[in-house]
Amino acid sequence: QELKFPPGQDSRFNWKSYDDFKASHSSLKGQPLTVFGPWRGEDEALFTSVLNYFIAATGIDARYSSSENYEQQIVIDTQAGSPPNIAILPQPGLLADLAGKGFLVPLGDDYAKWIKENYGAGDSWIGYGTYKGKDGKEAFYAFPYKADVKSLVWYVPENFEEAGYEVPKTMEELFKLSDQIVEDGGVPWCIGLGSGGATGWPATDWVEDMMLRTQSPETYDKWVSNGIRFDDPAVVGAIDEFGKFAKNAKYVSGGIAAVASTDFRDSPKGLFDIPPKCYLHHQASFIPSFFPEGKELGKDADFFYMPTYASKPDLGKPVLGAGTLVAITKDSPAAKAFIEFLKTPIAHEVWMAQSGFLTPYKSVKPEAYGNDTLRKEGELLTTATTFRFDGSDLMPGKIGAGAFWTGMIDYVGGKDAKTVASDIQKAWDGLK
Amino acid sequence: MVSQIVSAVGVVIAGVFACALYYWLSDKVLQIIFPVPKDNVRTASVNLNRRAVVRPWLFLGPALILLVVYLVYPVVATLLLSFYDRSGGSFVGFANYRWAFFDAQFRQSIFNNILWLAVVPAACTFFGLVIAVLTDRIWWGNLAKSLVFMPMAISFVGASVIWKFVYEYRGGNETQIGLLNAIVQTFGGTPQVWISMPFWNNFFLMVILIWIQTGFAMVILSAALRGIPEETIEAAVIDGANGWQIFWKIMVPQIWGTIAVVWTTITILVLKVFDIVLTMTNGQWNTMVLANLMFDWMFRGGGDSGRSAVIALVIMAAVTPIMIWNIRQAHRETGGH
Amino acid sequence: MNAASTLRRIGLPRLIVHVSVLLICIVWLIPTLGIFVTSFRDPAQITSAGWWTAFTSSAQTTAVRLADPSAARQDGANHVISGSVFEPGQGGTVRAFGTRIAAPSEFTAGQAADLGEGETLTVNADGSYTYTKSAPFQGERGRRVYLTVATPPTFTTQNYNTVLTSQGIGQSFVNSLTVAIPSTIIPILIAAFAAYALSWMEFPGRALIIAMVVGLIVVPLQMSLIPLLRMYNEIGAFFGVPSRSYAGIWLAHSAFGMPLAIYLLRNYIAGLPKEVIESARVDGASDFEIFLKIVLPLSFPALASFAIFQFLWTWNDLLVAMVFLGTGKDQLVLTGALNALLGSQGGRWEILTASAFISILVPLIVFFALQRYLVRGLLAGSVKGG
Amino acid sequence: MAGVVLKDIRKAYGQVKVLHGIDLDIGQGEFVVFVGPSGCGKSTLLRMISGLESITGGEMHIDGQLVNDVPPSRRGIAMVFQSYALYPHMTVYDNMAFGMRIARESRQEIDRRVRSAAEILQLTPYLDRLPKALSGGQRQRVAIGRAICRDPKVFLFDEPLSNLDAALRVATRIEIAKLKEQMPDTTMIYVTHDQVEAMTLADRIVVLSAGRIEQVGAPLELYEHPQNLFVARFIGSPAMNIIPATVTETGETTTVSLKGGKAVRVPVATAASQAGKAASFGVRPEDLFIATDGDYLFEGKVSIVEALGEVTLLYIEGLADHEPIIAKIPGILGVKKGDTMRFSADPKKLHLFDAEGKTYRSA
Amino acid sequence: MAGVVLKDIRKAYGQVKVLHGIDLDIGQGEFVVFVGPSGCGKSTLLRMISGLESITGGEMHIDGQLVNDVPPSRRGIAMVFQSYALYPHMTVYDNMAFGMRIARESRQEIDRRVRSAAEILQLTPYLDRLPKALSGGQRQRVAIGRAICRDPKVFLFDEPLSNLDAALRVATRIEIAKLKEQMPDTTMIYVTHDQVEAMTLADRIVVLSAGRIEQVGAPLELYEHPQNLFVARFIGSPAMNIIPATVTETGETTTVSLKGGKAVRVPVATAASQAGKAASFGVRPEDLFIATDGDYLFEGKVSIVEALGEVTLLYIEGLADHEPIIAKIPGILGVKKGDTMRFSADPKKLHLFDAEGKTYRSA
Ligand SMILES: Nc1ncnc2c1ncn2[C@@H]1O[C@H](COP(=O)(O)OP(=O)(O)OP(=O)(O)O)[C@@H](O)[C@H]1O
Ligand SMILES: Nc1ncnc2c1ncn2[C@@H]1O[C@H](COP(=O)(O)OP(=O)(O)OP(=O)(O)O)[C@@H](O)[C@H]1O
Ligand SMILES: [Mg+2]
Ligand SMILES: [Mg+2]
Repeated sequence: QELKFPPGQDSRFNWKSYDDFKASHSSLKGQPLTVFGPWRGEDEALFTSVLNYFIAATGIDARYSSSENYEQQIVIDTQAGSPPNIAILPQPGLLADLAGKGFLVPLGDDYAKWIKENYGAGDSWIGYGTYKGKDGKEAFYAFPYKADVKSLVWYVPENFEEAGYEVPKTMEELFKLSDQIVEDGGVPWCIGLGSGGATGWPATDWVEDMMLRTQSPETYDKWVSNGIRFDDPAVVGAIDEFGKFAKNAKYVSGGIAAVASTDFRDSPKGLFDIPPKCYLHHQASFIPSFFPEGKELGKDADFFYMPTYASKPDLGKPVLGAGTLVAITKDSPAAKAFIEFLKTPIAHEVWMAQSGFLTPYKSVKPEAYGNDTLRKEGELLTTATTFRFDGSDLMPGKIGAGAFWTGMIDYVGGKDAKTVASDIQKAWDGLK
Repeated sequence: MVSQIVSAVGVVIAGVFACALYYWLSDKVLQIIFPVPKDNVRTASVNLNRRAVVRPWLFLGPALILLVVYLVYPVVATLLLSFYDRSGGSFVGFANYRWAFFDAQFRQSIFNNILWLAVVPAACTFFGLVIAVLTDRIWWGNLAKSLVFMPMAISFVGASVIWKFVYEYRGGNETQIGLLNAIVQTFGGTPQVWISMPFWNNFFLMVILIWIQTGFAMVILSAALRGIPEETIEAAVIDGANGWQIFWKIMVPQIWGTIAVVWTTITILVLKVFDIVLTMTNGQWNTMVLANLMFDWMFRGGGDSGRSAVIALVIMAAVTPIMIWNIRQAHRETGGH
Repeated sequence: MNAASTLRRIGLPRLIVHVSVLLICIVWLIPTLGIFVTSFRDPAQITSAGWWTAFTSSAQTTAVRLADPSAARQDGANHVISGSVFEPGQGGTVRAFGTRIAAPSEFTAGQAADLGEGETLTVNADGSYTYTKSAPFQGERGRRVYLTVATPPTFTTQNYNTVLTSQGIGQSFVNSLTVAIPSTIIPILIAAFAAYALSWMEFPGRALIIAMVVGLIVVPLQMSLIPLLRMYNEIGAFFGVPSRSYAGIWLAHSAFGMPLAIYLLRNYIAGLPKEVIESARVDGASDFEIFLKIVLPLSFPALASFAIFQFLWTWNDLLVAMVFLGTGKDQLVLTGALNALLGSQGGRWEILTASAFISILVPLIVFFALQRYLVRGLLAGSVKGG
Repeated sequence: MAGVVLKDIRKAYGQVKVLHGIDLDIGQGEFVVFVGPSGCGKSTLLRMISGLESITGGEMHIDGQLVNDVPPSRRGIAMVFQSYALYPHMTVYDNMAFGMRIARESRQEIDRRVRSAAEILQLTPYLDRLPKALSGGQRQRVAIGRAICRDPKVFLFDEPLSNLDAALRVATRIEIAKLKEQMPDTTMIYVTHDQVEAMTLADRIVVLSAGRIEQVGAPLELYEHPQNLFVARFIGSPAMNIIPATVTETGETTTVSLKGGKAVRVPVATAASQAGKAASFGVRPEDLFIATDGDYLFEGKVSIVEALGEVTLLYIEGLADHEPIIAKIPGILGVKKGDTMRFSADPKKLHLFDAEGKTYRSA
Repeated sequence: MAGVVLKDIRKAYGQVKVLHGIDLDIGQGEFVVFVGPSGCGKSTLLRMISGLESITGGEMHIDGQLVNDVPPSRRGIAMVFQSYALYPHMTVYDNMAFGMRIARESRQEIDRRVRSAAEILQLTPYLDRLPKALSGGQRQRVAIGRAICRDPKVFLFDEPLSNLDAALRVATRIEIAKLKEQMPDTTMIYVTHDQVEAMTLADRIVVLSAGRIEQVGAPLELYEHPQNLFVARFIGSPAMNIIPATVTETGETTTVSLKGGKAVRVPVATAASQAGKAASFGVRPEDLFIATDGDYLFEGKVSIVEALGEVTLLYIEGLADHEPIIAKIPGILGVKKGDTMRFSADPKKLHLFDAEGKTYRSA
């Protein structure tokens, strides 16, 4: 296997961790390991470049596979009794379900401890990897690897520069900026909720971000676990907060009708149009791969942290994020070794150095990030005081990947927040 | 690469050959078990009758085994699952059925499915028949057929992209990249968000399935049309019937059986269709159909095997009338034989 | 004498027929044409202008930077920066230009734009520009200007290149064929035998089996996946063989296509002239021989049409292949390989459209190859009487 | 003993009863011809013998064996279908060779038999054609060829010559006769509408009517001594002239008075009880001759003259109720429509039937 | 003038030439019968007249109008197909009514015509059946009924009676004759293999052979004066006996020496140039009689005796090369196989053909 960065040569990497890992895992040569994950296309190539280091270090015969319907695939495979060794999934909710059905192998408290010590906002991350097993006991099942930051607003610096706009520091300023743009004859926001079979999910990120900016993290946690009802005024308020942007015809490119139907992948392209269709775009850290070709991050496009209300200083600087979690679906020494491998900084740095990878792992060298934007995003993660995982991914699949989406579409389509929220709550009740 | 191809060819030939071998061998075995002596007519005819009793089962055997293992067994498993909870662990009686009865989305799906069943099979069969008949009469008919057939060959993912570029909506005064809106715009109308137009969006989705399945109807009906004895058409020509009359009074009645078959097939396909809804709307904006709902409950977020089983059973129950009708049909046919 | 030429002479103006078929074809073709054109377009253009505009030259608005102030020359009292807005080797026709992003086509090409503060800018149609200022230029970066450039229609085969040269596509192509061919032939063979038995043989329970077959067409595939895969795994574990194999997927595809195959074939086979079958019976042929020598050749149109469909389904299938064959590189079918190109978030229309056309090719070839078996008059001359 | 014995054979299609109990004993090597009006059940009976049609009631024996449940392929039969039933996807050659190939005959043998059959039936130029490129007669010949290529115990022919021209028909008929001679042990059952075929080929003719046997007998026996009116009218073409009559004198010979009024003496014995009863008087057209001396049978006006060359048919109006009396006179005559003529007949050739249509036993 | 005029009509199926230039002029109201060996192109010609078959070459006029490109429905024809071509999904009634329904006749009219046709064809009990539940003859009758229900300018019949029994055949033939009489302006074209049909129905008979017209003429003309050997042998059943001969004396009457050796004088004039040339001598079976006085035409051994009742056929071996000479003697004879017999014939009924098969113009 070809290794992307020759070991020991580049000082941006923790080569020592690689060598140490190699030294301690030489006994597993030739053992098979199947890894199943969500990454396809370029992402797959990136992950494979990481996996190659694992293979080179251990001699394990690791094979990665993915599927368009990975969600469906993993359900079938686990239930039918032919799971891969390692399942990497972006949905804690799904993992919790699998754990509940007894398809996951607990990693053990040592790993949890390790996470707590080494990850930024480690406690949060442990929470997202801890589920009730078949026996009803909670245990740590899923190792977080690769994160996304969601509380980002993307913009084109040159456009700001030309129009003389400043990056807003508070939510109040953000509203002011939006109004300013409207006044200048422009449209501030591009919002697109379309995503084929998953249409509606980008709105959930908005609502979650607004939740964290209007309510305490604890309320957020209760919301996610239905500790408070979905139609609690707190939640309804957050939805309406989102509505202030999405349901303001002057604020959104193409009008409100376009919000639900525009594909989220096409939506950011409006930033780069001439004249610009919009100046701002709220989306997670992965979105640059949908920017038009040749846009240089940091120069042609940049992001700022989705600001908080100056009026609510006690909420701090919450970061909404997501990530993929690695679980063992079929135990073997090789599988354990793979989890062990994820503890080495090198497993993170190799991907970091390329693109699209963030990690809350504090021991990695920030220099390894492929560009400044990534590094800035990474810093958000490692320095976050409050980190919250994407709520919709934590909710039961039927809600977080169903009723919530549908509700948001209905909301943008004209229903009021209260109705939508109680519909979602009704669906949630139906699950119990 | 070459070795891959060679081994693939080998595997393919071996697989097909093994299957053919079964029939050949089983017939041979039958002949050995029940010999037909040339001189003894009594044993010969007794054995022949025995062969005649056994042979249908030899012919049907592989088909029945496949059907039972791959379809009947899962159906039974589904039936059992429908009485269990989401992970199939504990028995819950009729709770899942009760849930379905009161679930608004379920009712919505039934309603939409009825719409689909009313429109799609009829439209596909109609277009398929018209195209099959018309293309038979022109020299470039084969080309035309291929064009109509093409959507069948496109994968569902491909089809969904195709239709994205038809239904796409761009807000405000942006240039439309969706064909439909572009047309509406050129004629001075206001572009619409077709996909989220309540009630009517169902029909926009149906158009896609019609577009795809008409090729199916066309091919099957075209084959049937070609089985019509020429003389009957000639006789009708002599009788002074025009093309229209020949079509309705001579051709259609003679392929009535096939039309029914196509109709049945597409009806059943409609009951099963979920890809279109999944990729275009995922059932949002009130476009949910049963199959999609089932898929949803089966896989989303780990799935709920009990409820998805109930929905699957409802889908299956919906074909019962068609089944009964087909049994009748089969009886009628054999009566004529 | 065939019905086509018979009908040809019975009036109903042929023109109407031609026109209506043409119309139908156009309606059916347009969506496909859409992605066909799209698959040759530049990814950036796909979402910015409708595919039907691809044939006309389009006006694109771009932003460029003029040469930086260090390139300025002194010309009398004025400082002048000149050059071309196009990179060397690039070309186009400038229609209009502007200096504010809010008004990117304020000035027409060739016009001297007065930018105030003693600045004027002229951009000519060929891309050359002169930027003059009464005072020296300041700053480090060149000025940003916006151009409306007319570009002739461009098409690219890059999308196809990307797809065709991607890793493992050849292997997955072979895999797909290995899956699809037996998965087409086996069920047809099995179903034809069954259909013959259900139409021309007497045995108890015949109507019941026919009903069952009809009923089973509706069984949703998804229902079967988990129980079946579990069974495969158990069998595989018991015999110590891999549970995911070609044989397994052939059988799965065969079984899933079986009810429809039996149903369609039975409908056709039952309609064959009774006398011909009887004649063979009198000639001493056993049912096996009748099937092989009489029914099979006479059923070619039905067999061919079902073959086309079964091939399509297996060729375009992803789900069954993923479950029963696996997702590993060496088992990946073409649909899977193409899908993998899309990336985790999907949405690469150019790849989608190009791969849709690549994967449509084989089924179309199959269609064309089998279409000639959808012949008419196969039964002509066999029996007398209506 | 490849004889065919039918015992009270019955057939019903659902409610429609087609055969009402057929009893027939066909000896090995016999050539039996079934005749009867269209739709009387000839084809059905043939198909039941072949085993293609199930037997609703009764017993059938072939070769001394009960065959009610024996499949067609085992009955040792070959059959020519009324509707050809050719294999549309096979050439003429293959159509004929099919049965032999199934029986695994050697290539040479197949080729020899096919070619000789093709020769006989003048099909040699068409051996490579598909049935759809043949004329009706050619198709029918292929169907015959297919049967004669095989070597069955029982031959079944269902109107095998109906689409052939006269010359070919005669030739084929003679070939069938020869075939029969070459295979003295083969039983042949033949359905036809052609009198000449029936008369020339048959050892015995079976006359069927509406699913019942009317009479069985040697051809001439049927012609000369029909047992009833139906057979009398059915055998012979044009049909026997029937004139309503009343028995006036009984005894050794019988005198009847014809409807027209004339009394005729017929050499048939009748019982005295018959006196005064209604009867039917019959005379065949070809038995009539133009009366030259004073004594004549009847007189009438010619309404139609049909000159066939060899013979002339005269239709005489005015005697029987609705039908004209037909006379068949050899040669070409100078008779014109409207002429009044007198006809006479040999008394031996006169027929007399009672009120039920049964023949009076002739003396 | 609903006449049908064919000018050099040609037909080829791909490479196979089926008709080689047919010239024929059929007058309005004429009844023309096509006869000819199986496969000679009769059906093809009929189908071309109907417009079902495209015309490869030549011109066709119906009613004075060039119809080469006129669709069948515009030609004003009705046709009975050799293969019935019934609509399998319609009852007998609907089959017959279809054409009239298309023509929007009134319900009563349709019912009247269908019922009367059914009556004529004895189909009344079957009106509600589907074709598949009919016997061969019944199907054929439905096909005829379908045609006679309509009211066309030209009737085309393709062997319409081939599957009917003799009685029904005669009856239907007479019905067709009546039909013809009722519609004197309707042209009828009729294909048959039945001599009697041809002779009785036709105004003119067209004899076809291998895609060419051999002779056109009134029935008796063909019978008495065949223009060539082919027609001579084709018309009349059994066929005319042909004996190879050599011309020995020419002049007012001609003397030929038959192959057997005997010299015969035939009242036909020949040119002197013919002396010594090969010729064919012909005599019809029915023109032969058993020679009672010393003068006889030939003598031979009887090889087959076929008693048909009405007549007896004697096959005499030994004169013509491979074929026996056939004599058709009225009545039932006491002749046995193996008897040697002498035959004679009226000199007027003798035929003589030259080496090419053309007839010598009779005196
Ligand atoms: N499609 C065809 N291709 C080639 N030859 C054909 C085709 N159809 C008919 N023929 C040939 O054309 C000739 C004339 O056929 P046609 O049906 O006209 O004969 P016919 O005189 O009606 O004979 P029959 O009395 O047997 O019905 C035959 O030799 C036949 O084999
Ligand atoms: N499937 C059927 N259902 C009902 N009646 C039928 C069926 N098949 C035949 N018949 C009737 O049975 C009778 C006998 O038919 P069959 O075919 O034996 O007649 P046939 O004597 O061969 O007549 P033909 O000389 O016209 O061929 C006919 O009256 C016919 O209508
Ligand atoms: Mg019959
Ligand atoms: Mg013909």
